[in-house]
Parts: sequence; C-alpha cells; structure tokens
Amino acid sequence: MSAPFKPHWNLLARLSIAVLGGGAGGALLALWGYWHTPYGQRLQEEVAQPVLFDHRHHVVDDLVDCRYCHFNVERGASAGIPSTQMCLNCHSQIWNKSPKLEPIRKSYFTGIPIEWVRVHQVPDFAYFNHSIHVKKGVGCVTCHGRVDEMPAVTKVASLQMAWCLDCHRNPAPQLRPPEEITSMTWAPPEDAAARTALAAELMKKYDVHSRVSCTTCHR
Amino acid sequence: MREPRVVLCQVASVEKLYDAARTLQAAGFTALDFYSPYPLPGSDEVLKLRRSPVPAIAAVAGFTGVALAVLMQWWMNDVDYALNVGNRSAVPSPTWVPIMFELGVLLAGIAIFLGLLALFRFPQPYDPLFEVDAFRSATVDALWLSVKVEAGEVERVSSELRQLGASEVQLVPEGA
Amino acid sequence: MPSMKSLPVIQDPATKALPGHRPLWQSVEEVARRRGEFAAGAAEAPPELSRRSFLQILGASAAFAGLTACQPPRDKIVPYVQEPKEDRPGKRLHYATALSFEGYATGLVVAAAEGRPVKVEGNPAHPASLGASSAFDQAALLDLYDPGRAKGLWRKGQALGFRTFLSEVQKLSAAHEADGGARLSFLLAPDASPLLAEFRRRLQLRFPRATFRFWAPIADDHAQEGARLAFGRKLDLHARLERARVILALDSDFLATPGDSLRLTREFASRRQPGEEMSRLYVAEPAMTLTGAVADHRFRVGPAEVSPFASAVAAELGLGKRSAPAGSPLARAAKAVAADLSRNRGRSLVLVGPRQPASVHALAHALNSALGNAGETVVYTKPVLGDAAPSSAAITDLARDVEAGRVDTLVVTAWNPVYAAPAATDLGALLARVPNAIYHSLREDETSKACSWRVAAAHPFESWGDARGRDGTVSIVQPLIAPLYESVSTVDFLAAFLDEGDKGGLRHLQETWRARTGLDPATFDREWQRWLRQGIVAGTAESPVAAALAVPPAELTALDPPARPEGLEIAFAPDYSVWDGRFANNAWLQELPDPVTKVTWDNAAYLSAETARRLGVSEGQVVTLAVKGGSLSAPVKVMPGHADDCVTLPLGYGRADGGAVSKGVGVNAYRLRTTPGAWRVAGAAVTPGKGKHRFAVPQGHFAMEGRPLALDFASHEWAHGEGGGELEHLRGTPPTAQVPVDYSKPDYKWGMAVDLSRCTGCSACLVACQEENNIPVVGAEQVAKGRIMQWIRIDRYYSGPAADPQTISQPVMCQHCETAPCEYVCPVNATVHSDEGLNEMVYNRCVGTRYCSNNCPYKVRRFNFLNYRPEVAPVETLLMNPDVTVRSRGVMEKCTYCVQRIERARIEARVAGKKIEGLQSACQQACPAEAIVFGNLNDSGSKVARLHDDARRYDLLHELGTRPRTAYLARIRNPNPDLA
Amino acid sequence: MTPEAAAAATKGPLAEAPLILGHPTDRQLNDELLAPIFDPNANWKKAVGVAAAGTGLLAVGVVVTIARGIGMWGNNIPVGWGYGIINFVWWIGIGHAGTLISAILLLFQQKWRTSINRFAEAMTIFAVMQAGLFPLIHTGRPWFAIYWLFPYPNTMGIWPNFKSPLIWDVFAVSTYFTISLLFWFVGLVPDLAALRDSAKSKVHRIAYGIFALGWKGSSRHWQHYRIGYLILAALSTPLVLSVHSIVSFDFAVAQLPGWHTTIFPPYFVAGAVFSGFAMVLTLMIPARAVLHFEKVVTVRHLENMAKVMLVTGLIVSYGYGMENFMAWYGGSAYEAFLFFRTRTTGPYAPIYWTLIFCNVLVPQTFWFKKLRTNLAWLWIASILVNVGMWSERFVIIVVSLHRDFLPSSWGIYAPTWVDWSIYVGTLSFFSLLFLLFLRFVPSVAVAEVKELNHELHHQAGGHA
Repeated sequence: MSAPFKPHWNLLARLSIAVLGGGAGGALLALWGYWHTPYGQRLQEEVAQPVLFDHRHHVVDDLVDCRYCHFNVERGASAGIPSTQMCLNCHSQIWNKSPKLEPIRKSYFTGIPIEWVRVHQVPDFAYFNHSIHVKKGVGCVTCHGRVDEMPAVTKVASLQMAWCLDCHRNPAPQLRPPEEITSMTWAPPEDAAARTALAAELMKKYDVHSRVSCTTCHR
Repeated sequence: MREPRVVLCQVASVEKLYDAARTLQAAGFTALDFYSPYPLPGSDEVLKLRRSPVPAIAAVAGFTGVALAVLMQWWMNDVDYALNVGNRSAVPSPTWVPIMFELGVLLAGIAIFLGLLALFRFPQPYDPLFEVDAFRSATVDALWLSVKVEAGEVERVSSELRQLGASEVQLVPEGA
Repeated sequence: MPSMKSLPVIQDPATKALPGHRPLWQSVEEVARRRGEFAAGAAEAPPELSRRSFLQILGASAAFAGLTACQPPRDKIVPYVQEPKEDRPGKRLHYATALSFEGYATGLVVAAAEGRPVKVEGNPAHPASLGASSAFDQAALLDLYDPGRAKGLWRKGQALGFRTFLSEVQKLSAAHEADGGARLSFLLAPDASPLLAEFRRRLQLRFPRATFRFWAPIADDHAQEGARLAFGRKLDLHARLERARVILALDSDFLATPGDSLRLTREFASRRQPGEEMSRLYVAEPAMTLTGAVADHRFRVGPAEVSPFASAVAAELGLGKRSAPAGSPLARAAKAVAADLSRNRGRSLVLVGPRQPASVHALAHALNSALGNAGETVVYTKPVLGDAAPSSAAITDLARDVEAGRVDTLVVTAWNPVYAAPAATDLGALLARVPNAIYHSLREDETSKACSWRVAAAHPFESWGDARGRDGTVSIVQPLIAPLYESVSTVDFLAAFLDEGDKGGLRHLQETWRARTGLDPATFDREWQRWLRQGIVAGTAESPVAAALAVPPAELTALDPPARPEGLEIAFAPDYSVWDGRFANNAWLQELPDPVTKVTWDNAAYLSAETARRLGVSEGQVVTLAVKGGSLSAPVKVMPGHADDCVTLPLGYGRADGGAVSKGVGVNAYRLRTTPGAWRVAGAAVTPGKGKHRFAVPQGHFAMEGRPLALDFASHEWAHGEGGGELEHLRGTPPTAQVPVDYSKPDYKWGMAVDLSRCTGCSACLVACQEENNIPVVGAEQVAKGRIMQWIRIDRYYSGPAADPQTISQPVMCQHCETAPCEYVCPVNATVHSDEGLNEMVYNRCVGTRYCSNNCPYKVRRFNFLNYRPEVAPVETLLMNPDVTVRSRGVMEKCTYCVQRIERARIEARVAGKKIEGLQSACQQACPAEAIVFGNLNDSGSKVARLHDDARRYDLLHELGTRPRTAYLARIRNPNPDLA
Repeated sequence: MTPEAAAAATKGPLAEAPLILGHPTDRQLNDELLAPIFDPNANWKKAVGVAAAGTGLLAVGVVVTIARGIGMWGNNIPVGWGYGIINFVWWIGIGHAGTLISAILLLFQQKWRTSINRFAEAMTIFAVMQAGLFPLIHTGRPWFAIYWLFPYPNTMGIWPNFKSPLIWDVFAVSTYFTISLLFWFVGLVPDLAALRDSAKSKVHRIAYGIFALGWKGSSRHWQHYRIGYLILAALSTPLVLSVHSIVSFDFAVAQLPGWHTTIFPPYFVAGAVFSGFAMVLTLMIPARAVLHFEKVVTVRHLENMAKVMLVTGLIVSYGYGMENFMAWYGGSAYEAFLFFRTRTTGPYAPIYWTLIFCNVLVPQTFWFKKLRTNLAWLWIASILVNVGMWSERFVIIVVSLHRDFLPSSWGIYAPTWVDWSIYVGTLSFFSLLFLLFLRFVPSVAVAEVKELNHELHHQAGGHA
C-alpha cells in the first residue's frame, strides 16, 4: 500500500484546476463588467445638492424653459449654471420667505456662491460643447433624460466615449426640430418612413455631418 | 464481484512483452496495456490502438485561430472604427499576416495541451496501479504489462503470465 | 489697493477679481486650482482629485483587480453670484493694452478666459506691432503669474498696508517740501508715458530742487549724442525699410531694437521676395546677430574696426579722405558697398548700432543725407522719450550724491541698479546708507536687498497707465485682472508723492487726458471707449521733422574715432533671452534657444575659432577675463562668424538674487562693465582656467551634410531658373504604394507654408506656441539630455568657411504628413489622421512607446519623459490655456496646427452658420516677418494655397514620400555681384 | 586521459564520438541525472543568494522607473529607444536556441539533441520572461499599456492599431512564451513521474506526483503523447522563425536608415540562434561539470553547437555584408551616411567594431576542431558572441536613431544607473530562475536519454 496519493485526490486536483482557471477569468470579467454596470457608470445616483431644487416643479408646474436658467446652452461650451441672482429673479417675489430658499438668500447677501455638486462630468481631456449640439438639433432630453421627472438630477447616460460615438457616427436618429430642442416629451414620428424622412430633412437643414476625428473632442 | 480485476506483471524485454500480449490477446484478453519509461516502438500495433485524434484537434484549433485573426483585424480597424492611419488603409492588408499566424499557433498549441489532458483524464494523481510498490520501476527502467480479467480468471491468467516469463505478477488492489 | 470702482463696463473681468469682493475673487481662485491638469473649457470648480492621479488610479484599478470600487469624488460647480454682463463661461474676451519696453510701447491684444489673461497677441492697429508680437511681449504673461513676484509693501522689513504706505509717503514728502526737495532724488525707468510726464512736471513744481534721473542698463545715448553732433539737437531716427533697396548696418542689430523690431522685421521681410525690388543688406559686426544672420553680405569686423570701415565707405562716396589701405578685403568691400549705395540714392540706408561711438552715428547721418535718404528711407522726429531718455551717467551722478550724503530719500523705479551698476561704485552699500531708499519693482532682486523700502510693483497687465510707441503713438494701458498680489502700479506709486496715491490710476488717466484733449465729457467718454477698443490714440504719432545737417559732412567724417585699442577687446551685448537681465526669472525666455547660438539657460564668452586657438582655449573651457577694475570667469563658446581679437559677452546673467529661476544661470558680465553704460572695454587679459562647462544646446549639429534641407539661392541663379529646376524634384506627389486619400471633399484642408526668405529666426513663434499650447519648461539639465519640449524648433545651419559662414534658419514643427510615418507604428491608435488631414495626437490615448518619434524623420515629436509639472502654485495654473489639454508624464506631444483654435473657430462659425474665416495659428499670429502662413488649402484663394503653388515651394525630405502639409519656400539671397 | 579522449582515441578520427559514454543501464542514467535534485550541490545556496541580490537591482530599477518615469533612463529625442529595447531584443534572441534545439532538431531527428534540449528550453522560457518585462516598463504609462495593447471590447469603443509592429510583438511574444512553456511542460511530465517514482522521501513523491499529473507510462498514453509532442514541435519551429522576424519588423517596418532593411528577418533569426547557442554553451559548460553530466552531455554535443554557431555566425556576417552592400548599391545618401560614416567613425564606432570582432571574427575559429573541442575557448567564445550580439542591437537601435535625417536634431545617448541596474537585474533574475531549475527540475530529458540509450544499444546489439 504505497501510493503517494489517496483516490479522492483525483477529484481534488481537477477541482483546484477549475477553481484557479475560473477564478482568474472571473476576476478579469468582473473588472471589465464593472464599467458596464450602472454603478460603474454612476447612473441613477441621487446626488444631494446644497439647495433642495426640484426640476419637476420648475419644468412641469411652472413651465420654465431650460434655457431660462441654463442661459449659456446655445452660446457656449457649458450650459451655464444659474447664478444666485437668477434664482432671486423670481424668488425675490415668490416664496421669498421659504426656509428652503435660505441658502440662496444667504449666498446673495454674503456673496459666497452656492457650491452645486456635479452630476454630469466628462473627463477634462474631452471637450464637450453644448452650443454646437443644441444648434445642430440634439435635444436636452437626449443626453440628460426626463429631467422633468427627476426630484434630484441623476445621470441617465453613461457619457462614455463609446456612447458618444454611437451618435457621432449616426446623428440622424437623434435630431429633432429646432422648436423641440428643450421639449421633454417630443418623440419622432411612430411611422418608420416618416421618421427617416424627418431625420433626412433635419440632417440637411442643420447641415450635420458625422464627426469622429479624435480632435473633434480631444485637443 | 462484478468489477473486473487488473493483473499486473513486469516483463524483462520488449520482445517478451509483445509475446505475452499476443498470447493473452489470442486467449481473448484484449484489455491490455503496457507501461514503460519511454515510448515502445510498435506498441500501437500490438495493442491495436486507433489513430490518435490529436492532429485533428490541432488542425481545427489552428485554423479557427487564423480565421479569428482575420475577422478581428478587419472588423476592428476597418469596420467598427475605421481610422485613417497614415493613409494606409488597404483591405485585405499584408499587415494582418503576423497576427494570423501567431493566433493560429497559439490556439493550436493550447488545444493540443488541453486535448492531451482530456485524453489522459489528467490530472489523475491517484491510480490503483500505484498501490503496487514495485510498479514504481515502470517510469524508471522496467517494462510492465497489465490485463483486465474477470475476478474468476485471475489465477489462470497469473499463472499463464508466469509461464511467459513475467516476474512480479500481482493483482492490483481495487480502486478504493 | 487702488480703487477701481469707476471702471468702465469693458473692464468687468478685472472688477470680477476685486479684492475684498470675495465671491468672485474666490471663483477666480477656484478656476486657478483646476487648471493644473487636463483643463476643460467651462468655468466650474476644480476636481478635488487631480486629473493625473485620477487617471493613474483608473489605470491601476484596471491593472490590478480589486481597486474596482474606487469612485472619484464628485466635482463642485461654483456659479457666479451675479454674472458679469459680457463674460460667459468659455468665452474669450480680448482687451487692447500696451507693454512698454525700454520706454517704448508695443500695442497688444490680450485674450482673457474666465477673467484671466491667457494669451498675448500683437495689436494690428498699433504701428509698433502691426499685429505681431515679440518673444518678450509673449513672455510677459509668465511674469504676470510668476509666484516669485514681489508681494506687499515693506519698510525696514515691516509690512505696511497700502493706506499706511500712503500716509508714510505723505509725511515723507511733507518733510521734503520744506527745502524744496533738495535731499530728495528720483532714479526712474525711461518711459514716454504722458501721464508720468505730467506727474514729473507736478513733482518738479512741488520739489523744485529734487533731482530726476533716468537710467537703464542698456541705453543708446551714443545715438542721441550722434544726432546732436550731426543736427545740433537730439532726434530719433526712424528707418523706413520698405523703401530701402540697399541697407548698410554698422554693428546694428536693428531687427532686435527695442520698440521697433517688429515693424522693422515686417518691413525688411516684405522686400525679400526675389525680383527687381528685392533689398540687399550689408552688415558689419563683431558677433553674429539676428540681423547679421540674414545679411546678404556680412563683414566680420571687431567693434573697433566698424568706424574705419564706415569712414572707408564714406571716403569712397567722396566724404572725407580717410580710407582703409587699398587692396585689403575690407577696402574692396567698402568700395562695392559705396558703389551700391550711390547707385541707390534715396533708396539706400545706413544704420548704426548703439555700440558704436557718437562719431560713427554722426557719420551715418552725414552719409544718409549725402545719399538723399533723409525723408525717404529714414525720417527724424523729436525724441519720443524726451527728457525721460536714459543716460548712463545717471548712476555715477547718483552715486556721487549719495556718497556726499546729499540724499535722504531716493525713489527708484529704474530696473535693478545695484545689479547692473559697475561693481566699483558698490551701489548696494551706498543705497543702504540712504535713510529712505524706496524701491518699486516687480520682483525682489539685488536692489531690494539694499533698499530700506520695498514696494511691490503691479504688473502692467494689472494696472492703468498710458504709453507711447517709438513713433510716438499713444496707447492706454488697461488692466486685465486685479493685482494678484498686494502691489502698487507705477502711476499710483508716483502719485503717492503728490499725495494722490489713493485716487486710482483710472481717474488720474482720465483727468489728465480730458485736460490734454480739452474735450467735453460726453465726447471724451466716447473717445475714451474708442481708445480702449483700438488700443491707440489716433494721430498722436510724432510728425517727422526736416533734419538738416548742422555742420558740413566733412567735419563729421573728420571726427576722430577712438584709437584702435590694444589687446583683446570685450563687447557687451543685450541678450536675446533675458535682455539686460530683467527677464532672467522668466523660464520661457531662459529656455528659449538663443536665435543665433541655440544656447539655452546660459551666456558665455563668445569668440572666434581663430582667437580661441590663439588663446589656447577650447569650447566650454572656463577662462578668467580680466580688465582694469574687474574680472570674471566665464565659459568659452566658439561662435562661427565672430570677429577675431574680441570677445562678446551677453549681459543679464549670473544673478545673485534674481529669483529662483535665474539662480546660478550664466555669468554676470556687468562685473566687467567698469564704466556705466559702456558697450566695449579694451585691453582684456584672458587666463585659461581648469573647469569645463557643459552648455545646454538643443541643436547638436549645424552642418547640412549636403542634404537638401534649408535651401537658399542667390538672386541671380534664381533669376536664371537654376534653383527652380532643383526644386522640381522636391515637390509634387511622390509615387507611394498607398492610394492617396482625397482631401478635396471636406470644407477644409489645413496646411502651412514657411517662407525662409522672410524668417529671421527671431523665435517669437516659439514662445507664442509655448504660451498657446501649455508647453512645459524642463530646465537646463533636461535640455542638455535632449528633452526640450518646445513644439517649434528653429534649425540653424551654417555653410561656407567655418570662420565666416553663411547661415540660414528654418522653423520646423510637425509637418502633418498625409502619409505620416508616425501613425502606422503607434500600437494604440493614439496618433491618426483627421478627415481634414491633420496629424492628430491624442494625449489621453497615448501610452508612450515613443515609436512614433523614432519613425518621425523630422523629429518634431516631444515626450514627457518626467512629470515636467511638479505641483504648481495655484497662480501658475491661472496661466494655462483652458482649450488645451495639459499633458501628463509619459505622453507624447507635438505641434497640432493649433487644432484647439480650429475647433473653436469651427464651432463658432457653425453656430453662426458661417464658414471659418481669419483663423491663424499661434506662431503665424506672432510672427513679425509673416514667414509662417497657415490656412485652408481647399480655398484656392487663400494665402497658404497660393504659397503652396509658389515657384520657391519645396517639401522637406520630399523623397521619403511623407507628403507633408507644411511647405517651405526656399530662401533667396541677394548678393552683390561685385563681391562674388 | 579523459574518457572522451579515450573514446576518440580508440576509434578513427573520422568516426563520430558517442552520444552516451559507456554502457549505463536505465537505472544508472536515471539516478545520475536525477542526482542533483536528491542531493544538491553544497554551493547551490550561495549561488542563489548572489542571484537573488542581483534580482533586487531589477526591482529597484523597475520601481524607480514606474514611480518617476522613463526620464530616469537615458532615452531622449532623437534616441527614443535605448537599453530597454536593446535588452528586449537581446533576451528574445537568446530565447530562440531552446525552441530551435528541441523543436527543429527533433523534427530532423538529431539524436544529440536529447541531452541538451530540456536545458535549452528552460533557458528559452527564462529568457523570454526577461524579454517580456521590457516592452511593458519601457512605455511612458505602463498602467495603461498593460491592457490597452490588447483588443478587448472597451467603453471607449476604440481598438489597437494592428498595423503597428508593436502589436504584432504583443501577440508574437505572448504566443511564443505560452507555446514554449507548454512544450517544456509536456516534455517534463514523464520525467516528473520518474522523479515521483524514484524519490525516497514522501515530500518529493507528493510534490512531483502533483506535477506528474498521474503519468504512469501507459502505452495508450504514449501514443497520444508522441504525436502531440511532435505537433507542438512542428508548430514551434515556424513560431521561432516568426517571432524574431516580427521583432525585426519593429525596425524593418520603420523608415529610419539602418532600420528599413529587407534582410532583417532572416538575419535577426540567424542572429537569435547564434546568440541562443552561445548562451546555452555559456551555461552548459560549467553546469555539466558541476552536475557531472559528462556522460550524456559529451564534447560532441558541445562541438555540434559550435558548428551551428559557425553556420549562424556566417549567416549573420552575410547579413552585415548585405546591409552595407545595399547601403552603397541602393544609393540613398542617408543610408550611405549611416553605414559608412556614422557607424564606422561616429561616436559609437567602438561598439560597432566590437560587434564585428565578436560576431564575425570569433566564430571563424570554429573551423578548427582543436578550438571547437577546447572547452575553455568554447566558453570564452560563447561569452564574446553574446557581447557581440548585444552590441549589434545597440548599433541597430541607438546608432541608427542618434543621427537620422535632419542633422539639426542629432543627439547623443548615455545610459543611466537605472538602465544598468535593470540590465544587470535581468541577468541575475535569469540566473536565479536557472539555479532553481537546476535544483528542482530534471535538467536533462531523462526519458528521452533512456530511449536513446535503448536505441543505441539495440543498434550496438549489446544489452543493458
């Protein structure tokens, strides 16, 4: 009776090989998968802001157009975060006593700006410009989602390069008529033919071309 | 005892080994195997083994690798994101060749290795044969022969083998 | 601090930064913090985690599994409390202002992003700029953000608030009023500012017995004196090179003259096209200069032989009889030059440099009038600096007064007298004796050490003022940002002695100008706005005066030039990088390769190979130069084309307390300048020393090895089409395996053309590029290792005899090859081609294999071998151009044709539904010679397209089949057949 | 009188010396060849200590490089590649002998291969491990390079550039390493089993038992094993040729004078084999003495290797000749300048002449049997050849780069202490691995030697 091993070693050996191989592969796969999960992309994270600002209320109830507060969206790279002054344009009249607006009044009188927390961020080496997108018929909702249904603004698109490329390669389906840019509810025609027709028309109208050269975004 | 038992014996030389095998086969015992420290010329014929599937495995894997390489390079650089790289945009491109070759070899090689493991049922550190202490010489310098027999015939076969000049004739204990 | 409450609307970016007005100041600070890393366009607050470390963690987390759960903290967004009216996040605002240099202003247009100046450009409306800018102008931005700037107001090491300072000065002035300021003395920087002149007038009224002296280390009082000799009064000379066909420059580096270099370069370049009207330049000078390098004939003469040469020319023209021994090469040259000059009466010009004695200047005036050039190629005006012209004597006079204890209060705005004054006077010790030595300076320097009061000066970009160009044109200097540190503008500083220091520069300015113009308030305000917008006050240029010789030419030619000195002569020269030393703490300029010698971070004792051989010294050997009253050990550098028996020493190095950057760089040539303002010192003894010095020179080899790289042709060969034939083989589409991509479809096909006939090698483009593209400075050691980062390289090649070679300089930046060799070797697709034919470099994709650089035949790629931006002060991050990614360690970079400008222009044009127009690359915009032209090759009407079809066009390394988008135009020389 | 000499004396000078001396039984062979594992040499520990210390240098160098940047090396513009790539190519080259010996000689049925192939394969694997280190650490941002170089679907939606020879390298080197490792391990299995079965101590039996995977020498296994092993060999043979061809593409595909050379692939491969055999000799000559393998690793083995070196050396020399001929015949001024001025008289001329001496002249001595069979000279020559091959890579990489098209951008390259410590570090790491190999793994293919023994004696008609 001199075998160096006992019979159950056979099972043991095969198991351990399976575990080692599977483990390594699994780890890599998990690592890769992470960036494709909502967590990795930081989607649907409700971010606490210094002021309890509710887009639903302002957009739906008060019918304030996006461009009223995001004044720069048609002219500049960044859409523009409203200044304290802008809040008070209305709130000096209405709700001017509301405790919810205390931070606003504080900021105005001390002159210390409100520090909002960033939700949509592209890396600094990616040069995104709002004005050109808006001018070429890309609606707010396309990237920012139904802000009018968000108590607190959350990210709905990954903002990863591959995601950008989808549209940059084939802009047509994402375009909408100029008057619908800020609309939260506009949808392209149901009927496929009409949809493509409109897309083609808009492509012409806006003179949109697909731009996928690196320097379009990286400089 | 339905389980067939294995009789194991050491044989002095290759010629003797093959004689013993042939006699046993003549007697209807075909479940034979030899054990030697290095491959024995002709053993395949004596044992009447079928052709090995290993070459087929290698071929399939190899050509898969080549095809994969072509598709990968073409799709990634000329379809999915067709960048203008120094105005060198020929399809098919000679630049595909190195990776076609490498990927083919890589897959073939890995397939052969895994194929062998599968064919051998490896890893298999334990084997009832190892219970026979003298059998350790099988990988060092001795030639061994094993034959599967019905429990009833162990004795007959053993004596047969001794007559054929085999030494160390023993019954392999049942796999615990 | 000066109050700025009354700023006009246009000034809001500055008001934004009002100190004590926290929020916006803070928001500037916020912007500041975020610029250190990959900087984005918008004006939100910084990521807490620096971009680089973020990327590294990202990479690491992918590399080593397990870190996957790392989520970068979220940024903050800090909006304004109140938007300024005209500023919007990401918008560029341009302000016209002016920068004075040696008293003369150059009009500038400065671009501000989020309220911080980020780019300096020339002001096309300004006669001294014509849209171009010099390396010094460009580098002013780095001075503005220099963390080593002087901060605060100090008396005897104790800090004074601005108010306290004012009241103290008030007391002081009151005390001096008693004796009419007899014991009060001013040592001022030369400045043509009308406002300051007005102040001086009022100060003289208040302190009739006070002394006002003007001083600068480098003054051209010889020229003034020469004019006095010739015309009986001091006059400014203005060359009109666009009219000159034959130019004789006697030891005159007119292409690098303060206040005038840009205009002169532009005019000179405009006449370097082949053809009848092409100008011819003769230069006689000791050391090779920018001007000498572009000369058609350069005569290698020591500083003392210039005068005999001049008289020889004069003699040939029948003025005076003194002439060099006939038959000597110089005599032959003089003969030919004279002949050429006389052939071009009224179209020729004789210029003399400040290094030459007054007699030579006088002689030149005589020649010009004799040749009928006065009023044609040269006009005279009354001196723009007027009484504010610097005089070299000032320093000795002052020293004498102080010595005699006649000065209680000394007010210094002149730049760093202690450093630049002759060692013998030991001004440092003297100033220490003055009870109240008040030094107003941008930086803490040698002089600050000696003075009891140290007052930090506000940078011109931070203060109100006015200034005049060399032709007299007035510009209003307006601030672009509130002072970054506690400091006082020159205006407020001098006003303090009129007890008006708190009135604010703007009010002083407006009151003075309202008074001068006598306009009614309404009109004045309109005018004022126009001045600010245009950057000039129209019609303020000095009008030419008819200058008749006060004495017969003969007398002038008879003036004795100083006798030929014995022994070795040392000639001092302002330095192309640090001038007289005032830019010594500016890293951009320190690392700017000297346009002639290519040396960075250094000066040296330059001499000819022959002289070196005779002295038995070798390149880099440290020698001791001794003259009467001073000695200095300096490393030797052999300069091709340098005259024999003399040494050239650039000034401005070897700073003891010049700031962190300048420390230990070069040797202090002022130690040998024993008489103030002296340009030459004779009888120098040279003793070879032991030490060996290693110069940081980015260019290693100066011969073309017979390769067709920087091409030039003599005008007559060119006329006979000999050159043209040769160029045929160097242009057009070479046969290559690849099917060429068709770039005619997209709207734009970017290309560049570089005209070697125009390029003088002045290197303004390098600094402009560095500023525009956030290019790091690496320091002498790294430069010596071959790791300089500038995207443009100005190659200098010598040909002909080593002792007296011809030179040519060739700017080389990325050629944007259509079949780029760098691209196909990159394993990660980090450098590829855009649909408009740009060779794109994607920093954030680069992993740094450096294969692209190896395969680049032009070697124009630059690699971040180390982290060349170790933690930067927040204020330095303000400098960054937000449109350009700041590259991290391990990343390749190179010229992008200013793609950020292209994309900005594209977006603005497309938003407005127009086509891109008037787009310039940074180098093109700065170039005074208009040698670099960038634009759209698909627009056949564009200048660049025309140049690509020019007969002189050729491609660098054409035979490699790289199809570069940058074309070169061969240089044409215009030699005198008689001297062939 | 040594046994070799005796053997040679008894037969005529033309008769081949035997591959196995004496008539050992399988058991004797087994015990002698496995002896180093069961009773190791007393000095082994000391040697390991030294090698480990040297490996520390490697660690230091790598850490400094990654922490501070490539700037810690001597690289610059124009010389973008320096020691990093020189060593990469050098090590890869050395790696080639192993696969060549074991695969190609196997296909050609060269019996003398058996006693040295294991040794050579191990050397291959360890050399490739050193080589593989460099492409990664020489990049500016290894933390990205380590995964961006592979084509995996990523959130950026972009892919590697398959036109770049560096990507070919990634595939070639990783394939080469994997295949060599498999080939080596497959060959090892029977010997591990032999170890398991001839070991005295339980520990050894278990340890080797695990790696033997349960091998019992069954003829049913030998059938698949033989064909599998043969095909692996058949695959490795072109692989070897491809790998160094691809490495040579790193240069040949570029357009730099001195790089853009069509003869590179064949002459890189020959050079690789050349240096590989040199390294085998450098290691084998002392090892065989220390481990007492004279019986199976006879002078004839060494001599054969010398012959191979002579041949490959001649091919390499031919390569040099062709390079120069083409530089002259091709009529490119840039090429001519590099070959006839920069290389021969430039600042790095001494290195160029070293390479000519070591790679062209030294191997010529192998024409003479006296020198071929003189172990001392063989050993020195092998070291000289390795020096020569290193210089060749230096000349190709640094000398071509430091003076290319535009004289204005010519530069000079000088390695730093980090360069040196990494280079010395890899040498030590290589030795360390080798020492471990000699101690714990049968360094001669025991099973194959037994098989050979078996064959020989059947031919000889004798019987063990």
